[in-house]
Amino acid sequence: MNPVTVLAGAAAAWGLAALIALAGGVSRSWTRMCCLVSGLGGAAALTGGVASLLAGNSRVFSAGGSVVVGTLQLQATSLGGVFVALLGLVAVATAAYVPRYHEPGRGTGLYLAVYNLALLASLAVLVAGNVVTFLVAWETMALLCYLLILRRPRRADVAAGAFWFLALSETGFVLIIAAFVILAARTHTMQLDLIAARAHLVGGSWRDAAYLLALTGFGFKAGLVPLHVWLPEAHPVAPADGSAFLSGLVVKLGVYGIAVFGFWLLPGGPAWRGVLTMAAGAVTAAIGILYALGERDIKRFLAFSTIENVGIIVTAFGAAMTFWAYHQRLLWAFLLLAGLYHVVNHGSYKTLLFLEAGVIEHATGTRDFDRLGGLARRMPRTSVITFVGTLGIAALPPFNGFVSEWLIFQGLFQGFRTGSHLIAILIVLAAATLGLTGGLAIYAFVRGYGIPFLGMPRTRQAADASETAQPVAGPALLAVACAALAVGAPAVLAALARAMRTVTGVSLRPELLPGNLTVIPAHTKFSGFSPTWLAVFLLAITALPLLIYLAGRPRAASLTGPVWDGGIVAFKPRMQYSAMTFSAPTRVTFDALYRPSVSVRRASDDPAGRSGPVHYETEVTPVFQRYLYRPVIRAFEWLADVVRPIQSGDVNLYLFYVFAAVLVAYLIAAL
Amino acid sequence: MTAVQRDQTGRDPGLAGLLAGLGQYGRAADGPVITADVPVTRLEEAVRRIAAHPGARLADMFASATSHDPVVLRLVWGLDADHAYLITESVIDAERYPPLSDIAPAAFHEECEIYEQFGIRPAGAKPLNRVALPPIPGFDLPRLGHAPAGPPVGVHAPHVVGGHAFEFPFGPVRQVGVESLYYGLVTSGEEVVDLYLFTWHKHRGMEWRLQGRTPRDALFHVERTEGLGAVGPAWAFAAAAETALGLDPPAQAERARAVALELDRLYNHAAATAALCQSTGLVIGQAAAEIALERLLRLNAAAFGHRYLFGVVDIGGAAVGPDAAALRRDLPGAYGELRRAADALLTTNSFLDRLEATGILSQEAARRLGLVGPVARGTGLPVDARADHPAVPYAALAPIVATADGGDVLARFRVLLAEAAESVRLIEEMLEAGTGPGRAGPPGHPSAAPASGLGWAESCRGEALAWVALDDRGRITRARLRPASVRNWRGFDDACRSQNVFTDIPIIEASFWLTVAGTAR
Amino acid sequence: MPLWFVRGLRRGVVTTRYPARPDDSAALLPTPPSFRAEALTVALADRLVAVCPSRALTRRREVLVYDVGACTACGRCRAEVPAAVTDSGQFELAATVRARLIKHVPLTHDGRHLETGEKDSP
Amino acid sequence: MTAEAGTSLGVKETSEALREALARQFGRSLHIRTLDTGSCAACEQEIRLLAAPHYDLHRLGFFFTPAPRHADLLMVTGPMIRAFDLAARKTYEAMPGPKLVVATGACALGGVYQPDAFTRGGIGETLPVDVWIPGCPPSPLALLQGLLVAVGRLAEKVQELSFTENGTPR
Repeated sequence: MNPVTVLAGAAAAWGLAALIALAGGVSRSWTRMCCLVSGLGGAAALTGGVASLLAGNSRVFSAGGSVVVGTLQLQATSLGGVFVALLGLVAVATAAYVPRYHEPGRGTGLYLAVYNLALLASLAVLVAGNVVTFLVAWETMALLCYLLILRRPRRADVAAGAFWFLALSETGFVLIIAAFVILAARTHTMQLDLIAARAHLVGGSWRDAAYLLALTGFGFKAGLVPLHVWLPEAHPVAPADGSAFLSGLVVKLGVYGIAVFGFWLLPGGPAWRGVLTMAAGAVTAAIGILYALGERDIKRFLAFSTIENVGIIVTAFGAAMTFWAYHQRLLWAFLLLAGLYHVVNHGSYKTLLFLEAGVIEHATGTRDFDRLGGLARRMPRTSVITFVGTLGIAALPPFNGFVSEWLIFQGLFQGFRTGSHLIAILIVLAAATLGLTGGLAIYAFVRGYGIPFLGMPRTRQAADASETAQPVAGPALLAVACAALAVGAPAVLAALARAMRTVTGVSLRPELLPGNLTVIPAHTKFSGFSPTWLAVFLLAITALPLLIYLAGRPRAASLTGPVWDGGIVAFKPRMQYSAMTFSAPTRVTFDALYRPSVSVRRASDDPAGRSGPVHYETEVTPVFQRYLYRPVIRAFEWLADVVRPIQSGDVNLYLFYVFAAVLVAYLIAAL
Repeated sequence: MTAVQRDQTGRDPGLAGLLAGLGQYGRAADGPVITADVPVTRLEEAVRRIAAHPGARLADMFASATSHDPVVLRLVWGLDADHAYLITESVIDAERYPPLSDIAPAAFHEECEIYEQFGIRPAGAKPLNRVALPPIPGFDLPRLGHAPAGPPVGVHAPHVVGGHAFEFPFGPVRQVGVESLYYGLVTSGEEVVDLYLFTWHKHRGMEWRLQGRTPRDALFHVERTEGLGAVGPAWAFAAAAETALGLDPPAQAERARAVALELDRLYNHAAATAALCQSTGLVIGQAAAEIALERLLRLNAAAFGHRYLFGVVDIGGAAVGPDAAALRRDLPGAYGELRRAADALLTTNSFLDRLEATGILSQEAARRLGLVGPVARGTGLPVDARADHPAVPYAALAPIVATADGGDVLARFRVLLAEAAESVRLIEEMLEAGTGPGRAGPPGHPSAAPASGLGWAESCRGEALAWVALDDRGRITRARLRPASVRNWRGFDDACRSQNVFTDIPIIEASFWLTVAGTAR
Repeated sequence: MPLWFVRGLRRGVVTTRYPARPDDSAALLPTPPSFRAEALTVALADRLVAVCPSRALTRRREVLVYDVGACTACGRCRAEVPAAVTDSGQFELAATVRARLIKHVPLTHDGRHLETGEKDSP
Repeated sequence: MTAEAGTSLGVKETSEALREALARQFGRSLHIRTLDTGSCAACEQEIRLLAAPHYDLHRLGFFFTPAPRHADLLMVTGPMIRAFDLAARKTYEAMPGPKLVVATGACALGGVYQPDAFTRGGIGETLPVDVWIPGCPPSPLALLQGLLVAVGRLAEKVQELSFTENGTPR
């Protein structure tokens, strides 16, 4: 089966789905139809992606084109295949989710059309065979995502969030173009595989320049700190499936870009390049999770957690590059593989969590942790599915997050193999940062699951929440995927190992999977475990006490009483931990980063000491917006004021500008 | 640790002017208690004048009413600089009266009580606190006057907590061996943002209970209002009744009471020390303090026949005289035990570090809320009824008022220790002067006409006040009990809120050493 | 801490040996009264009942019903009629049945002890 | 007193059961939770002193526990204020059986307060009392004796006493 044809089928399905949506997105049945087709496209993409990552890079073939943009060239690569598969998974889950989530209507029709085209554009990015195709597809994808975020353009915060996305995305785009131009100019070709083949023609400094430009440019999309600010702004205002798509896939396209430059076009490079990338990743991971802990809006919280996970992935990539510099090809390939595995895992559970966030918002009308509570009783299905996703993202066995993070850690712990003490220390330092991140992530997701789902409802809406007529199939599918990616880890790793052979030329399989379902981090005699058997074991040890309890439950002398409450009349919702009080310890510990501002209003400040209402607020200072972006924005505004005079509005003047421009162009050409 | 020597004479010439400003007043200005009738129309202005008077503090405020007569509102002012109490009486025949707590914040708690008991409330829309009435639907209690018309409006319960904080419910059933008390502890996860107390689980309607009894019968219950430190309130009550009945206790009996009062102070300060050690987790220090405490209690039993000195005070004198021999024999040993424990504590840094800068209470707050006793003296405020309003035995002894600066737990602890030393000196001096049981005339004799009286004593927690009104048959028509606990609890939440965390609160509570029973009554 | 350790050693053991051996501090405790029946007439009994602040004493015909549980050992009855009331010196008063704390003191009217049922409310 | 007669019958069983439970499970160790239903704080002080060096109830295998969940014995002081009924019942119900209730002090035994709108004047009708300890306040020694009686390690003494100088013991 040729993956290319399958992918072509997927592309066609999405195009068709877009047309259907435009034609009749107004009615429910047409919406269903659109989602069905889009889901089929997703399934096709999934199979095609897997196929291509197994089959290796296909040949480059031209699919028409024009004199303006040059020929449109496509190539299904193993590296892209991983992302294409993820794209398919996300598309299927979303397709199953959308019909119950969106009310049919004109807005919905347009939205779904845009969404399907965005899927198409993302696919194009992943199978782009030459620079122009890549750039065109990339820009299309960005603009369509901008429209996705603008689902409800009337609201001010929506406009703002969408603008943040667009502004940063375009800035990144310019840098990406620059990076590609350098490579194309040095290798005299636009074709990606040829660039990769002729990479040696590019001088060292140009390589570094190109890589740094690419890292920054794609970093904007991937959300590397401090280029991450669009995520927490754009995710909350987009519809649930929109933000799921952003976090589940679009962000990963940024990661894809980094991988393309770091491992395909410009493999290897000096150690500092890897160390720099690794450092950027580690910082991103730590800061991301710390900010997540300061959030009380579910979607902003999840957005920051996405930043954290991208940080983890990029750390793995950076470490891989470092190992390359020290001729540790095995670990190089191994860490790339681990990073890609984490890409897929994060794509699955983050999509799940965003979709469920949408369910919660629909059921309760709020995304504020401190207005929820006690949903586990009222929304059992949602709570179970979300719990699976939470275990996954908190990297707890037996779910997938654990496997990939374990692999990444095992790779980093082998920093000593570089032979350089400094580098070894730096790598282990990164590992330590990820360790801190992992701990905080568990803390953050205990909070992220416990506050909304456990305890007592804090508001009327939370008390009246119900999950009837709420979507369930999509998230459930992803929950299954989370389990499968963990239990089936050996199979997944085998597949990825083949992809690695294509990308890196290193064959990992024997070192990675010595048989009987055991995974070994690239070097024997270091460590090893079996995700499958771990899952089985965990199920067993949880089942065993349960069986014992059920078998030998004492009949007599057991007394179930109410919770001991100190004899108060009744517990009140205000008497439980809230999201912000739960994370107060981190606020205190890391206040250098948060710079929290506290405001207290209490009746008991009255001189007579009458007791009464208390209101206590802590606000986290948005450091990057305030100290990094605000000055930049100011500068641009100033610049705009400066150049305004040339905009007189006089047609003749504009004609003169055109003339002058042409003249200058000729002069340059003449020289 | 500073010591202030107060002179007993020297009356502020401004007092006459002040009183003249209050309109016609009953008794001569040179008596220890001055009563002035202030019409409600001039009440606000009068309160302003008195509050501005140097050394004046609002010591108590209460109302009384029979079923048909209008409510009479009484404000008791301690004119400490003039060594006198001033009682202003105003007849309130409306539902409302001027909001006095805006001028004298110390009146707030009493405004709430009066609202619950008599249904009259200060003008203005400011909400009141729930004091004695349980917030249980359909649960009503008999009142001293008439209950407020309709459900209590604007009474703060339950609490409302907003933003990034939550309420930590603690109690009413708390640790082992402590009284029932509900803490509404509002916290942001670490520090104490706000704190409010419910004490209605312990409201036994004491003042209601005393109505219609003879003073002597009532004394039995007064002693059991606050079992830890029973002597002070009992003496205050007895003194009030004696004033009403026109009795003049014999000097030796007065001294016997004073000895009991100082013993009472000693064992309570020892108990507070033990509680401080417990709250700081210094078990060995707690044991040392408890050895001292137990020896002091046994000394009480040896001297007066009761470990907690119940039944010592009697209307018109003292029912029991101290066993002077036992006191002379055992007091030095028992006190030495406490002294040694204290010295060791004062050199234990792990202990002092927890006390320092914990539960800081500003002198301004202490004055504003009308706090008394060691708590006020710990902020450097030298209020002590023994010095400011000396009763017979103390006038001769000129007790030293121990104060300390800082207002934190350590300051209060130092005050306790200094007072314990002073108490020992006072006991010895009074034993020299001679003590014994004795009673002025058969008590509770029907006086010709209804009469009333004010009594006070410096209990171990500070100034305890009592006011008694008797009918012509010598039975109580209205008895007002104001143990020191009633005033000092209102400083507790202030102390807790000053940048403290959860674990400081037991320490602060131990250093205040108050009883819930006393404030709930 | 060593300071405390030394203090502790110097202090020695203060713990009572009760219940293995009697504790002499018990002698100091106030104890409920004990009544001298032959000195106690109905009239005297009524004075005692009147003076008891905790209603531990009631008279049913010719028996003084004494509820030890309600008694606070305040000593007012002893002060009222020293001739007929003394200290019992008993402090081990715990009972597993409330009724066992209710005692009946025959009053000297005629020598006959009136048998009243155990069911008496103080 | 019929109610108390009734409970006192129940008492026997629970105390027997508890004694067996104690003997079987934790030897002679017993955990105590206190409950203040409106006392004047003197009883509380005496109870605290039980753990002080002079009395040291730990040597007898008694321990205080703040959690009623871990408690086998409830020492109740005070006249049972009606507003406190709920808390008292909750505390009792929070204790695992078999459990003992010890009424401590004259208030709890109905001495100081009469039944009225504020208090029930004794805890007898709210909680099933197993042991009654008189005294105002009962001294630590009296409390020790009461606790030992409660677990059947000391014989009850008061039923032999008549408090009558020349009266025959009844």
